[in-house]
Amino acid sequence: MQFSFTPDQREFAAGLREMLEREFTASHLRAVWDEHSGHDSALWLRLADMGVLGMMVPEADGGLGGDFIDTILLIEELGRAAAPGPVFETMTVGALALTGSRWAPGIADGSVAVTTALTGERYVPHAASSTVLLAAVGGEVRAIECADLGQATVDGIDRGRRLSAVGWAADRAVDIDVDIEFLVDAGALASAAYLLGLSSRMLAIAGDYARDRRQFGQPIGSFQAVKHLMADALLQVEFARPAISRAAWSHATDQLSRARDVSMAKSLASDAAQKAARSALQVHGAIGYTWECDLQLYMKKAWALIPAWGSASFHRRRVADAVLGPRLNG
Amino acid sequence: MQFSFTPDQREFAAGLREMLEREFTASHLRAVWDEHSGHDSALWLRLADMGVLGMMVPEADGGLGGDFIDTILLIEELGRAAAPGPVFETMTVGALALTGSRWAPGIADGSVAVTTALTGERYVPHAASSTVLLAAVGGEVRAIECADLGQATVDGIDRGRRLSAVGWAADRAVDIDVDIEFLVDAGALASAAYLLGLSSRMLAIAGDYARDRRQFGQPIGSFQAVKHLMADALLQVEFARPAISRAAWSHATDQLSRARDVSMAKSLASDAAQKAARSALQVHGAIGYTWECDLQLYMKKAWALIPAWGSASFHRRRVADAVLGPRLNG
Amino acid sequence: MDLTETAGEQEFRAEARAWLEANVPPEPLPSFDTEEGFRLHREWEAKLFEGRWSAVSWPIEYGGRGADYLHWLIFEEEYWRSGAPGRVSQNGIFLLGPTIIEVGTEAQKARYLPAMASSAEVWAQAWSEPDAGSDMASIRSRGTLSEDGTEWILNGQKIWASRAVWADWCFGIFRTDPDSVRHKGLTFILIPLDSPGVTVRPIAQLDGDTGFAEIFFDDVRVPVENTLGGVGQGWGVAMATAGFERGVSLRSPARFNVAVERLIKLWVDIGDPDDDTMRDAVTDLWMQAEGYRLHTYMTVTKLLEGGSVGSESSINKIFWSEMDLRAHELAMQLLGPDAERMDGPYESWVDGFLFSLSGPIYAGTNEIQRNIIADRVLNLPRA
Amino acid sequence: MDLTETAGEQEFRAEARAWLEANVPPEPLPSFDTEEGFRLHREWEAKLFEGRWSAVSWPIEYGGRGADYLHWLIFEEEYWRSGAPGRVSQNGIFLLGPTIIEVGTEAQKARYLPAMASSAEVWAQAWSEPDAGSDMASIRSRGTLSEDGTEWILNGQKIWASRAVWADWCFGIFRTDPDSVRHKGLTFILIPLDSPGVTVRPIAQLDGDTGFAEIFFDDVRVPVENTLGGVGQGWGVAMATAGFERGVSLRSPARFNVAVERLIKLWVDIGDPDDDTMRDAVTDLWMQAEGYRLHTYMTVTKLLEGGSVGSESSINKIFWSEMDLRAHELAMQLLGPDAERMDGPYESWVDGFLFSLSGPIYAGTNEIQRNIIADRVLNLPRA
Repeated sequence: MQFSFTPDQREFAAGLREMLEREFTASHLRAVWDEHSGHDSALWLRLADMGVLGMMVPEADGGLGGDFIDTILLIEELGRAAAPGPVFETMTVGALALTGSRWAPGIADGSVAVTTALTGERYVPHAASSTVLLAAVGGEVRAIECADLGQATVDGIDRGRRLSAVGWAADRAVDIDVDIEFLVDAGALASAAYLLGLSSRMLAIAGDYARDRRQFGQPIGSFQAVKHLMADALLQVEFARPAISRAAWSHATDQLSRARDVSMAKSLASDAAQKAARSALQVHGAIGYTWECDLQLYMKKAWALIPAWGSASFHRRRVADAVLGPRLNG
Repeated sequence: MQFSFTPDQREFAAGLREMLEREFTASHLRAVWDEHSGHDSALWLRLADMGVLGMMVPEADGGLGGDFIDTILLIEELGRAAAPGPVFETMTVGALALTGSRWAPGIADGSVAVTTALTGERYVPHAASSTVLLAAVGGEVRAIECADLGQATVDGIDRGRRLSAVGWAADRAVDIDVDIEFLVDAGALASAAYLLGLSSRMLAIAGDYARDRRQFGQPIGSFQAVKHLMADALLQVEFARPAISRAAWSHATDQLSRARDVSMAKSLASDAAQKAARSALQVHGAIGYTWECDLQLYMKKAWALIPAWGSASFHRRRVADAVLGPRLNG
Repeated sequence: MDLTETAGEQEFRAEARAWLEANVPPEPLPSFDTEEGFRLHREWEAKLFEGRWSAVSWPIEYGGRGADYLHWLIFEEEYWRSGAPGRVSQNGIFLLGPTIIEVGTEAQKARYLPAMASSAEVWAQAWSEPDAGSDMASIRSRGTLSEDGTEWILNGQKIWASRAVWADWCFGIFRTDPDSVRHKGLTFILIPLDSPGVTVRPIAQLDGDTGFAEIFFDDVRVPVENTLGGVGQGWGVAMATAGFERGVSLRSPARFNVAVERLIKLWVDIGDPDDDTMRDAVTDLWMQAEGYRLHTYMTVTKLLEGGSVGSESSINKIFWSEMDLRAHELAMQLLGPDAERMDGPYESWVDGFLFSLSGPIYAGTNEIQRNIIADRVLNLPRA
Repeated sequence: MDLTETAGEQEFRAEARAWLEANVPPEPLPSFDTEEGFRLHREWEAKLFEGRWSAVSWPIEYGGRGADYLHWLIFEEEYWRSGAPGRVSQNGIFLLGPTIIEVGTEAQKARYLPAMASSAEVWAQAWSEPDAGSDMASIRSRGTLSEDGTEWILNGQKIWASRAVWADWCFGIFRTDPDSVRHKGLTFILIPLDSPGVTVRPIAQLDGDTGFAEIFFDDVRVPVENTLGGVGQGWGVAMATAGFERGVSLRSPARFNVAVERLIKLWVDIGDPDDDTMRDAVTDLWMQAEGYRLHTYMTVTKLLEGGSVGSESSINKIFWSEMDLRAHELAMQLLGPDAERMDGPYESWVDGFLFSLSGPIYAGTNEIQRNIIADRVLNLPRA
């Protein structure tokens, strides 16, 4: 029993964090919002060069051949930076679904971005800036080139995540032979890790503001109301973290408890992110309610991801079925 | 539309409050606990003399012939003092059920105490110190002289409320022709008002302690953590109050919304009392966890009454049925 | 205690309902935080005024109906049930107006109230400053008398001034005694936003619209007649206004009852009827909205019987703001992924959610309100 | 990362399980806050010691097994699953013991540890004073050196000393530099409770039992050899102890996992299976208990890999205490009116509820813990 990451895994994540802090600041993210592209090609290629995008792609296809345990800390860092585009989808769901396909090498070299429509969503995120769509059709997984999609784009609350209503001709869709629940669990787990990073970032922004902003002759962070609001939010974040690590292990080693562990992770991560966003905004007061304040860039991403890949209550029910047995009235 | 009490109603309640503050302090209550009687005969007769016990008894039977609106503020004051014995049960359920019976005059003059077993409780409170038991038998109401009861007394968490397992010979029970739901609503409403008084008292005790107790060189009540804890508890208490007044009007004037209004009152009062007890204890710290601390006298009464006359969730469901329509799976 | 409506009250309700049914725009207006929307809302206010419904609680001579709070509440219930537009006139009619009626001179009442009631002049509030948010007493904007003593010369900056982008006038407090500190030496002054030296910089809010603005004052001159209440009495006047804002008028219960009714409808339309957790949550919200309605009726009756609302208004402010936020969070939960879409059928819920997030912040953060409750209602020692 | 147990870990678990199955008393013992219960718990501790299970994480020479934290957690899981009695030895074995091992002299280790491991000597903690509760640094109890410098002469009062009513020894900090203030000039001293001048006054707690006591010191003389750590270093020694208390050892996850398993069983037995609200609430608690278990395993692995637990221990303290309270509040809800009865089939739930209320208070109130998290983990400015 050893519940920790290797020095290599931690160093890789630390390296990614440094790169993102240096090369993808809030103002870079704001630029992506301003172009309304929902994508940053330079960042995407940078992540490919670092091996981040191809972490779960087999070495034969030019990836690093890692597993979910090698990947989970990287996704948390991408969440901390609110990296735009279908980044965790491509790294996890895409890599797992498209192994051995003609697209796999492109995931590793950054030429292929994979987005998903596996949980019956009405609008597909990132479809306009992706290469391949993985869609659920009658319980089966299909891959469609995004170039072959009919798309109508609508405004989403998170400008780092464009939404499209899509359609395609059946003959353009390729069957992918992989268990859909396995893929959905991968997406739910990855979104949980991404939300964890977002939560930490929101609390960090609130902490900076609370140290800096003065009222009544002292920094507002010295008031117990602010201290305790943030401490309670941190508490939820810290107790979501090990659940996410464990779920990564369960998914990577295909444990029987995979569904339960992934749902626990997503449920705790969603609740923690909701709390972190709410608390960070309250700490900021009116300034947090402005477009200029960077907090919104991360808060809106969190609001978009909390209901994605199954809501907190959907996942809570899934845990309940595993722990308490199935619900009587289904 | 006039949502307020008359000067007479307010003055009567104020007079009762003064009397109780003078003649039934925490140490009087502690004496009742110490003798483990769950009853205070002197207080009972005092309340009869003041006309409190007979407020809802018709004048013809020696009462004041008032209604629930005249009574609700009095019950709140009795709750503030945690007056022992089946006091609100006798004043409301007893008076309403036994009007015109041979017991009615005794309610007004203090010679008859009425306790109840109308909601399927396993243990009957106050049976050992009461005159008459009102029990539900197959949806009908029966009255039994407590002298005719076989009783086995057990320890309750609130020593101001003794519990008994009871039994009686069928031929000793008298039919009472009154709608049982009408009586149960009366008991639920009265317990809500009593809980409201208890909540105010617990917050008052906590406030005194927070003003008096010093740590880090200042009164603990000057710390935001304590201020906000108590402010949030007060909030719940203040918003339960008008719901209770409204329910008293609905019950007194037999509105179609009676069940909904009473259930809303009990649900809000129970939640407010739970919160007030929890907050008051936390404000006290270790001292609140001791037998010597008077807080426990009121806290334990609240814990006993919160599940009585239907739990908060039972009543919430009743409101839901009225507001949202009945639940599909019953 | 009698919770049934009198014949007069029923009549008043019926009259209001009839007028609203005949006049409320069939389609919702664009947000009044947009130029077009502001114009259309001003037109709506003018129509309200024609029907003498814009300021029902004001004296008749100023365009009101001299309605008491109870009738005002009845009107509010009918207003929000009718789906009528939000009140772009709110800062004036509900905040400044009552204050002018209370402390203003006859000349001021005649000059400001009718134009306010008709929204010929729409008012912005200018309470906060960059360094005076929660700590409102640390006001720095200065007002100095001109040499001939006829004018105030205003300098400084206000922020979070709602409606200021398209409004005509604003009101705020200025430090007119340079040696004063905190609550002393402040004066309440009324300022035309087209005065030379006034610069309004819109601030984009969370939803991208510009609901509030910064106002810069650079040697702005206004006649001393624009002083509301006594010189140096500004804090007291402002507190009366802010107290009233938090107290009753800012958020009448009706809008929350209507919001919860919409939430119930949403739950019926798209919720899982078999999910008790959501059912209980929706029921709790109904009880909260209903409790807030009852609490307000009780407060209003108290006022009618000669009582006064004090710090209890802080209790209201916390209650409605957290209830409104909770209602919208539940709606977001019900909508699931559809809550991510900004336009489309659920746009009003997403907009409403973003707006509800400001509730615990504006008109004094809920943290400040909790302090007030603790200090003045619970009598806990000051920090 | 590998969450499967090694052969060695499985073996250790099997050995512990087998011994516990063979030795755990069939009937629960009376509360160790009663004289009879205390005696029986002491006997149980002696039996644990014979099996070398009383202090598994201690070095072998002092009666332990030199088990690392991971094995300690495994033992704790088996211990609580087996329904074994609560640990009357807790203040000694889990709080003082590790501190003696860390900072004690060889003589002190030899003198105190074996008797502690066998519960021949049971220890009480004596942290708080009437005016030093949350504000622990305002200790007033004094220790002065005897003229010949061989003894401490102790005067003052301690309070909330758990186990003190029937324990043999207590430990606490005393102000040995009369001119010192706050954290300075304090010394950590070990005192036999049968020393002349020691008076122990039991304090009845919420459930009527006497779980803690006041201890009065009136010219109590103990040899200077009873000083743990350096003179004047008492605060640091105490914080190491308290940190460890809050950190890992005070509340191992297993007891909460077991409590939640009991709650689930209660829900299955008497809950409405069709009530999603309760179902979701029970599930949330399962996730919290499981999350706490995982969090502890992660912390422990960190320690094994050379890391240290700092202020994060405050995060644990808040988490387990609120989880435990929530679990018991839910049980009270499930029991409904039956929760009013003190004795009877549900007695352990009612007792557990009362005890759970002390969780957010003892070992440093959760308000103090939140301050610590804000100051040391979030690096917010001190008040």
